[in-house]
Amino acid sequence: MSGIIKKISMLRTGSKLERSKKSLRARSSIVLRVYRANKAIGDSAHYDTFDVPIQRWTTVLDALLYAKSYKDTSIGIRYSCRMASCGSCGMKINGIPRLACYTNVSELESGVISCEPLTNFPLIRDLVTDFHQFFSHHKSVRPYIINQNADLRDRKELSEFIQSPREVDEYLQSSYCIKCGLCYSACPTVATDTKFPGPQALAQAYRYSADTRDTGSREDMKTIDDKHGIWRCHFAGSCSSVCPKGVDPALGIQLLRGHMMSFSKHNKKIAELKHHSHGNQTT
Amino acid sequence: MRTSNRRGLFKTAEEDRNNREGLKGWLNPSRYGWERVSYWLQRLTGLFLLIYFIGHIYETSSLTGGAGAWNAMLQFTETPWGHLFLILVIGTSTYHSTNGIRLIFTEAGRGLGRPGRPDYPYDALSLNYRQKSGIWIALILAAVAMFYGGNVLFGGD
Amino acid sequence: MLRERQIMRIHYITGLAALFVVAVHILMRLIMPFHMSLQYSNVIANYHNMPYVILLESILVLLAIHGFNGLRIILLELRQNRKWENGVTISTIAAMIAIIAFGTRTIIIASGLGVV
Amino acid sequence: MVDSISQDVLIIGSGLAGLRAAISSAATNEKLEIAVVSKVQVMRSHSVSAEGGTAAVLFEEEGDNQESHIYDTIKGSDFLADQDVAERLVHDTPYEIYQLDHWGMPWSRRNDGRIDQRNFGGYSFPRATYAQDKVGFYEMQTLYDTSLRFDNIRFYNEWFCTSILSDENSFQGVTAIEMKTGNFFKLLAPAGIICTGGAGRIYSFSTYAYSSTPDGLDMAYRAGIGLKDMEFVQFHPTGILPSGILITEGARGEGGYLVNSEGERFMKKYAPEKLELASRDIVSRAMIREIQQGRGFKHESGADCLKLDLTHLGADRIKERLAGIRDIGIKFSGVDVIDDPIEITPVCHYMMGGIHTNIEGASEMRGLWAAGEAACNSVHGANRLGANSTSECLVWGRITGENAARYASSSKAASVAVSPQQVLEEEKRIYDGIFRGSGEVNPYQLRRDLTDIMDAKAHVFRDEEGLQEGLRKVMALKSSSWKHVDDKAKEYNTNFINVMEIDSMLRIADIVLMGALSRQESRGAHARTDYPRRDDVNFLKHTLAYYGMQPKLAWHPVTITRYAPTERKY
Ligand SMILES: Cc1cc2nc3c(=O)[nH]c(=O)nc-3n(C[C@H](O)[C@H](O)[C@H](O)COP(=O)(O)OP(=O)(O)OC[C@H]3O[C@@H](n4cnc5c(N)ncnc54)[C@H](O)[C@@H]3O)c2cc1C
Ligand code: HEM
Ligand code: SF4
Ligand code: F3S
Ligand code: FES
Repeated sequence: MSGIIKKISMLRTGSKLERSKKSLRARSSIVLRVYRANKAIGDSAHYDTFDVPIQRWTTVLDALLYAKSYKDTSIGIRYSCRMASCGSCGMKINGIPRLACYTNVSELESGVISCEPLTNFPLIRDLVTDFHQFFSHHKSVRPYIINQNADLRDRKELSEFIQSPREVDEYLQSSYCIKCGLCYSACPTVATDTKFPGPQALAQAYRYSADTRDTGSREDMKTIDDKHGIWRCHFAGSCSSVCPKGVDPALGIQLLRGHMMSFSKHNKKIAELKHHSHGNQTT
Repeated sequence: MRTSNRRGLFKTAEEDRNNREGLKGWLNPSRYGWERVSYWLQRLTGLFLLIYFIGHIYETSSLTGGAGAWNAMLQFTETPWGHLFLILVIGTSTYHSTNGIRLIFTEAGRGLGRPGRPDYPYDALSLNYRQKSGIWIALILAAVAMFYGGNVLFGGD
Repeated sequence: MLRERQIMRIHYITGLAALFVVAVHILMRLIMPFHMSLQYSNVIANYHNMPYVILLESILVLLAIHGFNGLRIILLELRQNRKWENGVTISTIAAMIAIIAFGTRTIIIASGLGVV
Repeated sequence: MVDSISQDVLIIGSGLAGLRAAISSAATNEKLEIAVVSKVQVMRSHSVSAEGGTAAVLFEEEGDNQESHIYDTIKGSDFLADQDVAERLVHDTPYEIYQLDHWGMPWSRRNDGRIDQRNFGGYSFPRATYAQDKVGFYEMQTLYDTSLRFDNIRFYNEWFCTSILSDENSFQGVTAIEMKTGNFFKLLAPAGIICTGGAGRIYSFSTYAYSSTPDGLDMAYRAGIGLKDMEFVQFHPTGILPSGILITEGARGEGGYLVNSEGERFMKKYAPEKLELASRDIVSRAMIREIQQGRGFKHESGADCLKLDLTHLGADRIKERLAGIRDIGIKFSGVDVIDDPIEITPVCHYMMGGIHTNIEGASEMRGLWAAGEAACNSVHGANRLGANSTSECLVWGRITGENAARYASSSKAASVAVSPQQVLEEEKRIYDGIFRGSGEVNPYQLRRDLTDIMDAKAHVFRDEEGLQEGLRKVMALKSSSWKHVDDKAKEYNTNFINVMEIDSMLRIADIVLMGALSRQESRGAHARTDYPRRDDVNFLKHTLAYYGMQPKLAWHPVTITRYAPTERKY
């Protein structure tokens, strides 16, 4: 059944692609509507508009950088990889949080594209927001392997954990997260609750908890089982619907919560260590 | 720590809230699909039912005042507006309970599927057809219940 | 103090249990024509039926817990500082107790139990 | 007065090398304060884009051995690698792979639960350890998350370093701008590690992130430290058009074909044995030849290209092992690689050269190390093998991290003294010279011109005439009036940062062109049409460039331990 669903959705994207090819023949430029404000100097918010020429492959990031290079060099924007793997360029495009580099201008199918900073992040300037709180939420869920045998210190011996591909699949999806913050910006709880760790952090709590190399527990943690913790997710699903990497934080959160409620069985297997002795190791 | 702020009941650190979407964020359910609508409705219906519940307790408290008081109270509710209100109660409680049952399952990690390797275009597993149909069923049941309730209330005796 | 996970377990269980008892409560409205079910004498008669009184009391308790906990959740998400959080917790618990007390009073008086 | 912040170890750059160095420094001595300074937020560094794999010898019981990895690396380098360094790389990487496994790296697994490996160009055994096709991303995530366990690591996110502060050739710290506020700081520490990555953005058509500009290299260069082998720029055979985004070599490792417009797997003419899996310089040259001989395709954008065919691999294998590639194809090229071949062409991908360091990662300045792509410890010589770079970042990240921490804990590093004069000069350079500069030439247009010149003149094939012309043009650009910043705000001024980056690009581009001009032979990635042969008599040596009005060139010998140079065949 889910196979069929998948096929249908594939078709949908396919047809979207087709459509955009068509509509593009008609359009050779678009209007960018860019949010401008500099918080520190009390500059009041306004929008600037720029005419930008586009081609079939132009992404919103391309368009913004064109405007920055040739129209107004002072646009504040954060970007780096331009291939949807660094997580820098999250912003609200036509009202929805997206990665600028992963959003093709043509797929938006509109002649005016509005770019605004991500909500739920303190504004620094123009499209640039402050990720400090977001990162500290991430840190607060202990996003790392906790295991006596997996030593923190560099120990000069060789050993690997044995983990089957199936066991990898349990957490692999959640580890796609590029920390772009789109989910954090979309979540209705985060919109008002500053102490709620947010979908990204909670999904990472799930990711490390589901890893067979991890023996620690995050379920009793103050940040997770707390009045502002994991229970403040109401499965609004917006996080998963905006995530550009298919992390599906909503899924991770519900699964972790299921374990915590002990409504679902959770006998976690712990991976065993296999020691190796290679020949001429110099370290 | 960043949130240690004791300035008052209604104020928190300016920095924390700068650019937060705030109440407007959750009051607008239109941008992110059906799950967001369901969340919004669950909340609104929950609150609405709480208000009704309090009202209902108050309403029944007139029983203690004898038949006169009770009938006076009935007078007050047995109006077309009162009936409309009751129909709304029927609908919201049906929706809230049905969707609530779905949420109890999902929030215990059931009915979402197993995590796996997502493929482009990364349709989220947790937003699957089972969940969407759950929402639809809750909405349809609510409509049916309201229709039935309307029949009973307005259909005459 | 209860851990949040225990609170949420209570929230879910009270929700489910309430569904059951409310269903019975409403069915009682439907065994006779709706309007008749609301006549004073009929209502008072109901209140003199002991199992029904227990049913009513449990609806009262379950929904008060579920409903006010729901309200607590919503309010907690609005502001985050010690005062507000404590204020919300205390006032929702107080409201919960008040509603239960008030409703119980009605039940006791209407069922004539108070007189005995 | 410029505010100053004191730390014990300064790590500049938060890519793979920087994060690995931070962890090893922090673990070496828990009392040290380690600062990671980066112009991007920590895990946004370019390293997240690495796709294909990390080379290591893991399956000796199944026939692999370290000797073979060492030889493959040296052969791949066209014998310009320092052989002791290559040995060290090979010996140390298995440990790094397992260490990452302990820290949570989601390596792809074999059915028996062990870490899997795949085939990669130039190797005689499948030894690219992979995690789907997002290796660099997962490595970065693993290192970043692990670094959060250490209380003695401090992150300075979005701090742009502008210069090195030193005292009688010993490292004292750096100057940096905190981008959020625009404030200028001195960051002082007795020990520093430069991990600022590659500089591939000096080319227009490039796989690199926009942040991969040579400001780190330039910083060292201006401080009088030598840059080594800068003329060796690797061109990766498969970049998509028009963005230059990479299709990993893993796609060919998994069995993909390169085809020309006649539908022919042309690599059999150029590397009969290894075909598509010959080393990158060879494949890229073959591709350019095919295009020159009229067997290429024309991309919509007008560029010449060839095609990479993965259709015969089947949807399952692609989705399992090359999911990211498929995503990139659909999203950035409009092609689903499951159904259709994808248009690709050689693209600037890696800089073999960098800050001159020894086998320990130490630079010529006391107290300063360099690691990762920014460093040139000569492990890759004239051509890097795929998957050897992430290995290098990990191995030398660890080595330099330990060395710097030991140095910072020792008495040798006791005093930190910076003459105010140095800071003043730097302030003058960036604020008077750049921020308050004026002129009509749009710096962004100048950047475009510069990178186009590099694409045209210092590409896969080079010759005297082209290089000379390139130099002349770069000179002309330099002297035009472009050094000005229109955005006058202090806060998050990316315009200012961009112009400083462009300033460094001009200097480094110069060095690449000069080095290429003076190396009158063809070796590895450096192919001169006017000197088509390798010349071991005159050029079996490294190029060094030192700061001056014009870069001053010098030479450095190659360390050869076991393998005498022979002709390369794949
Ligand atoms: C698309 C692509 C795919 C690749 N795939 C592979 C592969 O499969 N296998 C492999 O082995 N290698 C691969 N490589 C090569 C490898 O990824 C890089 O060589 C390696 O990641 C470089 O890491 P690094 O730590 O040296 O630098 P980077 O990751 O580039 O980090 C540089 C850091 O320096 C910081 N920085 C720079 N300048 C300043 C400044 N002035 N002030 C402050 N901070 C500064 C940046 O912010 C950044 O944090 C690939 C490269 C590319 C481009
Ligand atoms: C009868 C069956 C009911 C069931 C199964 C049920 C179930 C639920 C569930 C599962 C939630 C949690 C939603 C979440 O965590 O996001 C919830 C929330 C809530 N419920 Fe109920 N409920 C029921 C009846 C009621 C009634 C009658 C009231 C009114 C008194 C009520 C008031 C609330 C409130 C105020 C909330 C909070 C909304 C929120 O958290 O978003 N519920 N309910
Ligand atoms: S979960 Fe998805 S949307 Fe959220 S930060 Fe990670 S990648 Fe971005
Ligand atoms: S949007 Fe928020 S409420 Fe939960 S499902 Fe996602 S975290
Ligand atoms: S620029 Fe890296 S995710 Fe968009």
